[in-house]
Amino acid sequence: MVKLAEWRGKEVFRKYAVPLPRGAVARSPAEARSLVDSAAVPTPCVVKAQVLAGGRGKGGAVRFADTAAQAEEATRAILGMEFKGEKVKEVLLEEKLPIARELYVSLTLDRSLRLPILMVSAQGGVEIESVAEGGLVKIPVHPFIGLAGYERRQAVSALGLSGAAAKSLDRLLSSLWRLFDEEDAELVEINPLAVVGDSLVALDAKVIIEDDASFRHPEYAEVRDDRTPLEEIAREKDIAFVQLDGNIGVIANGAGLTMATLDVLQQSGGRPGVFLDLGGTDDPKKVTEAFLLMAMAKPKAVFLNIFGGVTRCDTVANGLVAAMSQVPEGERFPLVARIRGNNEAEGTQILERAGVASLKGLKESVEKVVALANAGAPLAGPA
Amino acid sequence: MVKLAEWRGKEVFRKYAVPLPRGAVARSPAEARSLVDSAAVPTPCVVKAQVLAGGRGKGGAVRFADTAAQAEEATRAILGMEFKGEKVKEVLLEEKLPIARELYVSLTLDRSLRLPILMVSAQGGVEIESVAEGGLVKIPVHPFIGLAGYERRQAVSALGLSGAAAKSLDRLLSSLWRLFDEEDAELVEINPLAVVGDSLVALDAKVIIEDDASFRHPEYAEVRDDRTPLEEIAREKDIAFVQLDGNIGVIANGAGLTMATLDVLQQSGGRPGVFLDLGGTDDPKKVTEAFLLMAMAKPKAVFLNIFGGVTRCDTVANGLVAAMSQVPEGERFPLVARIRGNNEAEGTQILERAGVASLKGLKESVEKVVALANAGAPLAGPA
Amino acid sequence: MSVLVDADTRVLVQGITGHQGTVHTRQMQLFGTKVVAGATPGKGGATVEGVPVFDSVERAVRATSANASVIFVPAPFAKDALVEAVDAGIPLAVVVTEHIPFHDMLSMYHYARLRGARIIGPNCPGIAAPGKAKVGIIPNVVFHPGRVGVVSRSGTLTYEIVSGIKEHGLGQSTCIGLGGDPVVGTNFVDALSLFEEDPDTDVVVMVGEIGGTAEEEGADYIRAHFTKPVVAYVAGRSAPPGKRMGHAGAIIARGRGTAASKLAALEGAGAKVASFPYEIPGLVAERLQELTNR
Amino acid sequence: MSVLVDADTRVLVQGITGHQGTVHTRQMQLFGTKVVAGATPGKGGATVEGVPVFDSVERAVRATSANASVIFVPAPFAKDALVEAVDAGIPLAVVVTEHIPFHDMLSMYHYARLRGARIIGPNCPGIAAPGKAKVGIIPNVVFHPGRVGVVSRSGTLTYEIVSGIKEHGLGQSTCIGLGGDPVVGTNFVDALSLFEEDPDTDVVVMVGEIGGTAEEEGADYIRAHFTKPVVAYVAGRSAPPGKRMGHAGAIIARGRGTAASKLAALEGAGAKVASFPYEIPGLVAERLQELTNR
Repeated sequence: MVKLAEWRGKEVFRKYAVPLPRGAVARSPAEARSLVDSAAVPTPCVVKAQVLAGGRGKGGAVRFADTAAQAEEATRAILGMEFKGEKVKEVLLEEKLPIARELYVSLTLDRSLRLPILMVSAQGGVEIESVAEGGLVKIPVHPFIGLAGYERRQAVSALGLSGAAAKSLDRLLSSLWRLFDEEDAELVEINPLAVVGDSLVALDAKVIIEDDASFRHPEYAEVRDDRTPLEEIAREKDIAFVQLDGNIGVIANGAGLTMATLDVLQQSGGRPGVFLDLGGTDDPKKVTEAFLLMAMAKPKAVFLNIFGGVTRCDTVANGLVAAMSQVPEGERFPLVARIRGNNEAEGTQILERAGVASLKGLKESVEKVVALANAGAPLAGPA
Repeated sequence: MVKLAEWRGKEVFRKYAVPLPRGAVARSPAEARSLVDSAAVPTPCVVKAQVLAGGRGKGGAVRFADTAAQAEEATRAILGMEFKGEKVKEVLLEEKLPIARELYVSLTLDRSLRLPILMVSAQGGVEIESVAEGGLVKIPVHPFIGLAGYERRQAVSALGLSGAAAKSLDRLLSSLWRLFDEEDAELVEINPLAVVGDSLVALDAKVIIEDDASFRHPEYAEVRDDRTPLEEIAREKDIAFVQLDGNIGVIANGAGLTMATLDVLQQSGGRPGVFLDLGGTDDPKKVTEAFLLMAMAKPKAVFLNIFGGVTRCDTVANGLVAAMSQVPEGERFPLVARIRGNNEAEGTQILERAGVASLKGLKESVEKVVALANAGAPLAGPA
Repeated sequence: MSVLVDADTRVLVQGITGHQGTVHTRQMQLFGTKVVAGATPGKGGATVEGVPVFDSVERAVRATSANASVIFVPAPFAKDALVEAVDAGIPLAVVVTEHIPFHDMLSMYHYARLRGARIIGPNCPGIAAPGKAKVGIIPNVVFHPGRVGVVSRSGTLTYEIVSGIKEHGLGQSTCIGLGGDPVVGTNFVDALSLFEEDPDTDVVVMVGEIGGTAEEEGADYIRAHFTKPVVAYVAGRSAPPGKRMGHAGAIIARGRGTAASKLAALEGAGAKVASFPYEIPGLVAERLQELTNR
Repeated sequence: MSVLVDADTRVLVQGITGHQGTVHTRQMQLFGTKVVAGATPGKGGATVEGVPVFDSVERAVRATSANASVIFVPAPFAKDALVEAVDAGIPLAVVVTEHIPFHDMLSMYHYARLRGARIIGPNCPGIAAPGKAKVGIIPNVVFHPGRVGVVSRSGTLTYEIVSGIKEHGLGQSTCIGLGGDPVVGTNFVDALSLFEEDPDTDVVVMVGEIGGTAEEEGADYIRAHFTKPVVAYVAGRSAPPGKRMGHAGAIIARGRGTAASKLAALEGAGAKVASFPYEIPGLVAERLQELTNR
């Protein structure tokens, strides 16, 4: 997921001629002041923290300013914040508009229909999950046709618009569809979409570009996301890696097996701390990299659960052994291994030679790793 | 059909980055000379008459020049020509390239498959109709997918290209597909497509834009075509009108009925001179316009054959009577009418009051109009 | 029985509030057709010839269970109207509109196929089954119930021919106007296969014209699969190559689509070919007589 | 019998000359599968593991009558490969490739539907019917012929489970790996309806995971139409919302796609839900016993 910050999403909106308030990004209080002074941002204006988490309004991450001095002050206050764990590095200053109504529109994927879906609601400006089922109108869009004229009319009618505002929405929806399609978006959301006079203006912008389409979109390679630093490293190495709030690391191959292993851990009283899916690999170097990444997450104990299909057990064992020697003394952790399937015997032997026992059963393995983690075993190398 | 002259087609090619020889259009010998003098067109160069008919090479409408003086001379010779009935008003001067092979590619509609079709042949530079069936490879293209990579590879393989030339064709075909699709083309044809070194260059360009898509393409509104002046007027008035080489005009409603009427005329010894399809109309003014247009074609006799379905017979009769008085004395012609169907009685009455008898049978009507035309009846008003 | 439409056909008129839409709604009603709804964006709540108008096809279908649509909307919006009909679950759409770009029609055709719907047309007069229903604009007066199936690429020429059949004392089971465009939703082969299955059709009249190879494919189908007698006529023997003769699809291009080729194919497949349109009723009567004599 | 594949399945490998393609060609052969052709542009005439390689799918199909394809080509070219297979008339395509953009998969899916072809995957291990054929990459060792149908969104977790079934002395009729992407060609409902019709499948094991609502729809289908016992497992009880858990499709988004919702739906539909993967073989054996006791 390439989640774009509001200002970056709005740059994409601009490319597709989606109407926006006048505004600009500031990275310092002084810059904010000069944006207002130079009339690049008209007053009164809104100063918004550029973070990926929602709920900025209630969280004090959105402020208002009537003068350049106030804009400077608001920017200073916001840039100092840490918002839901994210450090605020940029603010977006935008003119404050006279809003008649706040609407909601989004385009995303409906997995069940296997179609993109346009969602609109007359109740914009609130978390869309809080809108009752009847308040949200869903319009599937066929990729072979694109967002059809009659579907746009359906949206206009659901939002109760007419005249110039209806035409404005019609144009905006066409733009949004083109954006969704051409930019390979997972989600394009405008909440709120404001009715200002008889035209529509996108007050917020939420754009998520599909990771897997990045080969078509080098322009998003530099986008910062809400990944942790370790998740960022994992992404570059093409390892599926998710940090959780527990203390046990799991290395497995395949998403389902990794998830199931975490589940069993948790159901057995353990607290999963890292999800690391090796995927299908037959490169011992990748295994080594994954193991070292795991070490950086400082788990109390690690469970390696491999079922060798595409991946061969001896490949994994070799990668593991190579990695063990590279983990710095102070970062070592107890390790429980379970490797089965393709070349199981060879893998088990390699591990045993390196002093790692491979257990057979999932249940006993999990119980052992939970015990190790809970015991706070001395962090002195694999068990 | 909006048939683009070669130079205009190449302008469209340029928009889609189809590789072209360097060149420019000249409308006078002096202009041709200065294009070469200024090196806008490199020498040696080719000077080509900009006409819509084919067979220019054999017809002397393509000449070569090594110097500016020769280019001027060639242009003078060509601009003086009338080529297959078309006055030559422009020439295209282009650099002469060292051609290794001449290929053929086109995109058009396959009516039976209901799909666009890519056609390629290794035997370019000749009339494609003269290429044997096996020498032409046909690749249907699905509009929901566009010209697929594997289809482009199929074309590359059929033309026996490899390496850089293969890549060049691949790119060119992608461009051609986009052009065909986005410009609403009926036909895009490059013949010959030259292999020059290891890249491909479009030596000729044949582009026909679909008339019915003109609401999406105002940019082609000014294109001159191979219509006769009367056909041009008819087009503006939205009347289907085709000039043929006979002397009897036919006004009917509906393409099938008009064609069938011409056929019966010809099968009965008559010579059809004008096909005029009123279409479905209930506006007497349109009938009047059509009638006056017919008069401009100076037929020896006219057969009006109407079956009133959407069109009402009285509407046609009223339009006709209004028109008859407007035809100048010297341009009048004998008229045979047959109007049936919707409001037949009213229509017949209106015509009779104006002195025009409406016959019942198609056979007798046709025999009468053929006799009138063959007799060279005095051109003094409707019979 | 009849083909494609019957007494249970419930017709929606898209573009009912336009002039053509209104006129033909009345004509369809006079034919005895159940015209249950109209659709025109922004005109929901109105009534045309006693027929309720809805803002969208979906609403019209929900309220009236319409199961066929006839489309009169202008060419630039025709694709959208068709997609709306098909998305609302309408299985049969007759597109009367002329001048739809064939690029639009290509997606309309394949999209309808994907959704399991059939298109008749565009640029067509539609379908009529005398005594049952008419979806389109064929004049009511020409019809009489009977056992002759008619399928044609023409409009008025068909009216002339159907009218002649009636005057000859015969009647029609169903008449299908395929439309004069280069790409049509239903072609001769499709129509013939429907008539083949229809127990109430004894003879089929096929009216072709120059352009494309639909008649030749029809001839192939007749030779391989069609068991009923066919009387055929092809318009455009006198048409020059390279000229569009009124219909977008009526053009001899690159040596293909001549009347001669079509006539030869049909004759070769065993169809009785009429040289003049007024010969058709007699040829049909002969075929029917042959069937009786068997 | 089995589902989707059988002893007559003739497999084409698209991307056969790549590392994965070559390795799994050998494995499919060892499983007993008829691997009849490979396709890699520019490598026509080569041979991989004794299998002839063609430049295009069309040529491969013409020469070998292949009727199933397994696609190993890299994500940016996967859509083209699938379209090529479908255009060549291949009715079943297993797409192993991971990381195909879902926008591509949407057109792949609907295009295949239009052409009457079925897709398994993408990002999937494929299908295997022990003793008959394997189209994909599921390890051969885990299988044993039997009467348990397996359908799963996972790869290795399925191997683990299938392996456990084998160790329990039971075997499989067919195992279908649906794939871990948000849009897949064949989902639980599709697979269940195939197993419902298969006389050689007595019990079905359904392995789901977080993300989307395919399990819930499967549960609805089980309640309404499925007559065989189902043992179900859902991975991801411990997964946090908003994070992609390895599979592009394994994400709890906007409160939808939780394990709890899926488990409740399956339990409500009468499926036996396993809390731990290692409980599955026992639950399957119980179901089979119940069937015997009937």
